[in-house]
Amino acid sequence: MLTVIRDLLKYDGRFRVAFVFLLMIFSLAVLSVVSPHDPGATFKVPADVPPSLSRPFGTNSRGQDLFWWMAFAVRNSLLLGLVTAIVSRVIAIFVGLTSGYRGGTIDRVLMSINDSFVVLPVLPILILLSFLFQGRLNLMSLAIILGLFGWPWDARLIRAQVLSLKERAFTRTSVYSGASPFRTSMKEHFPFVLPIVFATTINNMLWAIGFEVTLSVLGLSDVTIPTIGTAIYWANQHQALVAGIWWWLGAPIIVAIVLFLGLYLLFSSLNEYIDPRTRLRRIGA
Amino acid sequence: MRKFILNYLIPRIGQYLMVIFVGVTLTFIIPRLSPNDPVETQVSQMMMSGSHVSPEEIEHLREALTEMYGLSGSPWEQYLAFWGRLLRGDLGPSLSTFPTPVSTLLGRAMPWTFGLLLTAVLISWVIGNVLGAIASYHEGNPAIRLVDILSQAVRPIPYYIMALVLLVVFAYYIPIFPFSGAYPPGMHVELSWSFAMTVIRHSILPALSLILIGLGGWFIGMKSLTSNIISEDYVVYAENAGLRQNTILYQYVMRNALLPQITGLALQLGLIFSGALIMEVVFGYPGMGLLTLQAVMANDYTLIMGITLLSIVGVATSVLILDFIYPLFDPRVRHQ
Amino acid sequence: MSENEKLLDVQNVMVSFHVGGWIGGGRLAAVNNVSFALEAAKPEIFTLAGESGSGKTTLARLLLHDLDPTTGKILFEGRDLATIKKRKDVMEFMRKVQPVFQNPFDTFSPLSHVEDYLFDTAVNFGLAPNRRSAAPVVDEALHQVGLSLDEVSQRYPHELSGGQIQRVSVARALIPQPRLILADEPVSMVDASLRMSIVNLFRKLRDEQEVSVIYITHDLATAYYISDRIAIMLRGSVVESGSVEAVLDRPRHPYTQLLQESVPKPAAADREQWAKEIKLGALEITEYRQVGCKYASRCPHVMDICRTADPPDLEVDGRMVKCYLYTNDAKQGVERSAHLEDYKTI
Amino acid sequence: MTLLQVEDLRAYYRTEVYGISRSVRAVDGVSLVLNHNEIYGIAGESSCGKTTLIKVISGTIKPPLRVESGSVRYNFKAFDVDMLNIDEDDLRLNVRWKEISYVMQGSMSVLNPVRKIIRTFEDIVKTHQGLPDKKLFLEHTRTHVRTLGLPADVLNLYPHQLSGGMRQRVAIALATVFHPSLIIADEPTTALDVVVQRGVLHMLKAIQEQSANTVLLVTHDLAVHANVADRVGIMYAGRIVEEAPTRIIFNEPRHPYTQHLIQSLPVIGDKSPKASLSGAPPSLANPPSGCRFHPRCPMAMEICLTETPEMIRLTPQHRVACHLMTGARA
Repeated sequence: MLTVIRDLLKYDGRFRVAFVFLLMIFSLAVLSVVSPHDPGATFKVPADVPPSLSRPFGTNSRGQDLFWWMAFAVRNSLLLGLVTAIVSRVIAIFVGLTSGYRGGTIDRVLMSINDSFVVLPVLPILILLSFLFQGRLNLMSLAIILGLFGWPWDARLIRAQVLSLKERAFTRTSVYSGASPFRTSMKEHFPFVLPIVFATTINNMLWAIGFEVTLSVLGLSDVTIPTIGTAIYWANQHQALVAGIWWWLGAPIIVAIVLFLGLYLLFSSLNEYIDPRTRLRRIGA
Repeated sequence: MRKFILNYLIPRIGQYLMVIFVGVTLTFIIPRLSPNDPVETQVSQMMMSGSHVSPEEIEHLREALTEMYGLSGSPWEQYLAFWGRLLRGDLGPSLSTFPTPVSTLLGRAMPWTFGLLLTAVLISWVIGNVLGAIASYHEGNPAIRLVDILSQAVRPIPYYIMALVLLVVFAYYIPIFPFSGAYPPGMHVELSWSFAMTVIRHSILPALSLILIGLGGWFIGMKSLTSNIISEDYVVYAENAGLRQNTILYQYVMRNALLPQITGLALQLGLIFSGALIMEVVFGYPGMGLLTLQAVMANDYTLIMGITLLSIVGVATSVLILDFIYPLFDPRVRHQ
Repeated sequence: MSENEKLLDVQNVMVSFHVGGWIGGGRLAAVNNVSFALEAAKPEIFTLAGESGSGKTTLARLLLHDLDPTTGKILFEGRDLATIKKRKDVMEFMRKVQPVFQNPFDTFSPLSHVEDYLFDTAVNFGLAPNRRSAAPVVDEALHQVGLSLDEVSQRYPHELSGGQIQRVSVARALIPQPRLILADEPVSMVDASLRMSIVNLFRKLRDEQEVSVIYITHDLATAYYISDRIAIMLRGSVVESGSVEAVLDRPRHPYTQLLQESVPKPAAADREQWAKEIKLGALEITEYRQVGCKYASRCPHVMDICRTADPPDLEVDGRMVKCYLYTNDAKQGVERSAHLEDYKTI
Repeated sequence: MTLLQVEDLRAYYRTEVYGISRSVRAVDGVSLVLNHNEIYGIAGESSCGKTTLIKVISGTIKPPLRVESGSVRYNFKAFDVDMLNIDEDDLRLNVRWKEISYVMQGSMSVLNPVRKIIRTFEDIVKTHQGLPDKKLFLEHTRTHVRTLGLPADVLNLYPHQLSGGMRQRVAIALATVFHPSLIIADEPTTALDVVVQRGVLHMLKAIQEQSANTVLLVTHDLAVHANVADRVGIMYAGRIVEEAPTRIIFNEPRHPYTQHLIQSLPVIGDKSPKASLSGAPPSLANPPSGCRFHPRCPMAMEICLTETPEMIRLTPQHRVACHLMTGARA
């Protein structure tokens, strides 16, 4: 693990950038534990103070120190992304492996549903859903709902991989070695599917965090929970830009860009590293 | 030809109907899972605003609303009735601008969204693909490297953040583009040169944000596709045959790499459409996105339902059209 | 019962696939009325030879119980393969029938060590209670193919040569002590200098381990070298079968004749026969669809009857031939025309 | 009359992945001469460097492949070319396809799947000759295809509509539109059935006889060489170890590797036991010292471990690189 990180740091520029960005983001998220302020509390510090050394992100019109507030926001957004990714990974792996390994009618039915979910415009449906729940949607429920919509792309990828693996001779070797279908799946197919699961986890987190921003900006999530989205929501509510408090909007935007770039670059760097072809070249094939 | 219809077209149409079925069914089920009764929400809202309402009137209103929301009868009857109204194109009256039908509001907003989307998708798809294909042939070129780095940087940014950044930079700090709307408030909608120019000027920022994100994605996708296709036998063969690099690039490499990109476009339309809605919200562009925001603000349940249903049908239809176009580019599908 | 004396008995097997659309498509017989048997008492190497699209791979899948025939029966040790459904029965079948695949570099996962599969086989088929105690079993199997556990231990497939992997593959197949090995083109992707080591291995297995081998190939030269009997397939049917010397030294079916003559001989002396002009076949699918003899469109001796009905299986000169040329009618026809010629001269 | 002269050619692949650098010495000191009007066969097992040799000869050198030393010179009828120092445009416009054409391994995929066959002809003719008269071009192409025994209808089909054998014959037709001086055929029949292989090779041979040009036929299948080639060069681990007219290679092979290859070939009508070599072809990333065949050679001597054998000319036509020959001569 450590040598992998060392290798990537040494040879991949993208990974270096991702490493630094994510280190910043995670430090910020971890710092939320030692925050002197409760994120819900208002007017604990002077309002509308521009960024300075002691208050790197400044304070907002509600008298909150944006640095500490963003620490909570980052932690929550990451948590949401992770929960969504886990929920959708479970569905994607189940659908992908089943569809690919079983084939036939099961495959056709699952893929028809799958492709319908790929095509459906998720945003209007989520707006309708959040609208009906009217702010009762806490972070966990939102994460799970996003998870229920975030799997079809990845299920498709996993299925395609399993389909091609099923045709490879080593799958048959394993079968004639007397291995059970479950063991064949785990030993022969999973190592090839794992990179997809890993890479799509990061991609899915990006997607979920992005969606949370959108829904929050529309005021459709629980805006009392600090997230990157609700940070923008409150800034908009107070017309921060018009009032000249640009740092209120600037803080979440910068944090979001650093987070998104960091995750994306990590994704593309790992994707290449994990790719069986690169992997084979590395072990000297 | 008959085989093509049976093996290609009919399954696509089947999938199209499946998408609409899943979408409409979801839209039907979601409100019924909600802890909030839309009728009660509406009634309590009316009671809060209107002061003098008699209990009889409330009861009457409650019945009328139940009927209107299609909430009378068993779930199965409701479901069938839901489809029936949908097939007649009856989405009910908008609650916030009662009694304007939802379909009228949608009809007004749709051309804006459609125009913005079509332009942005076409531009980003075409430019992204051309640049991506060129990139694989000119890897060392500094301009291409710059595009590559920018694409990687822009690709992951969520639509909302992208739009906000562009808005802050180009309408607030360097005010070269208008802040909001598709034309200045009060200006008359007409078919004239100056009006068109105004609309274009207003559309540049929302379109630009859509284009930038899309372009990055198509560029990266095309680059990795072409880098694979470049080592295909038919490309190596064409190089050996001494064909001009442009012929190879366009007729051999790009022509083949475009096929998965067309499929990719079809699969991403839902996502892109969602992006366009967000753009409109940020830029106050009078399409379906802004309508959504207004509906959310005004608690207009029927309008949101209408928007959701139209989005589903619209995106599914566009995908179907792309599916129909695809065989024109791939002879293998044409004669299977 | 005579069936009990047979190791493998393939009886009038047919497999048809649906091709074309939902409506208006047709069925193609990938394997058409194929019968043959291997004796239990006498291990042998039996070759199924044919070009691509001859149905030999489909037949291989049938014999491995990967696929069930549309009609007909395959009996292994007297038991109909179609009745093998339970996991226990499938394991018992796989213990006795083992495959060797074509592409050595695809036989084992590129991400696994090759010996993993050998240990798995030993443990799964109950030759050792666990991995640790399986080492002698694995080593023994590897010794039979001229390798040792030390040589392949902790190796990825790409670290071994194609010939070595193919031998490991045979060793794996030998672990459960099978009675039949089904080798699908086992040497076509192995380098020439290593090819004979694999081919000789099959001979050794037959002679020393009493294992029967079904060798599936398009390469008639290696088939001649190792096998006892051969069946030549064309578009799903066996057109000629018998002892390899009879079939390949003196082919009777016009298709076998063409095939045998088209194999380039590795000697610079005699080029003439190979250089004779030939007629290439039409698209595969049209030959499959052809009524009657599938070779009719290319056959130099074609008669009207060849295009109307499947030729019968005839016993000619110590082998089976599926060809109208050897029916009595045809013989008479030839004689009659010869007779007429006689009249003319008079 | 020499067409091509390759001298002491060395071409290596150098790669670096996550800090692990490797160099593969795919072609390591190859010298050979091709004459006008002959079929020269190169035989060798997988990864003996024969494909790399063709890449250098045909001037398609792309990183990570690099030519380290040596020369590749052509004497075409009208002009001479130094392949390693030629201007890219000059190579593309004057040499490619006009003088050197290529029939690739993997005939299944050399044709652009989204274009009709005629369009590939059009691309090639347009690049090298221009297309002033489309009708004339169509007529010429139809005649060309028909003289090669193919139905002219194939021109209007897409590649996926053709069988493998047909595609390979189309590829040969494409390679011969300009009657080039050299046709390089890299494993042209490897994926084909024997009957189709026979037909395709007949066609290739007929073309060579008609236009009296040179064919460089590369295949691992010695039996093909026996029936088609005029001269054969045997490659092992990046080098040519023996070269002679076909009859001599098959009747009097001198290098132990060649001898083994020929003796171990199975023949219909012969069931006598045939031995196999021990060991496996060496990795070109880390080839054995001295004679690269020594670890597998049944006749290896001490000198073979340390010294690379020189190429010895036994007769003007027969060259061998083996220490046994030096001993025999001394």
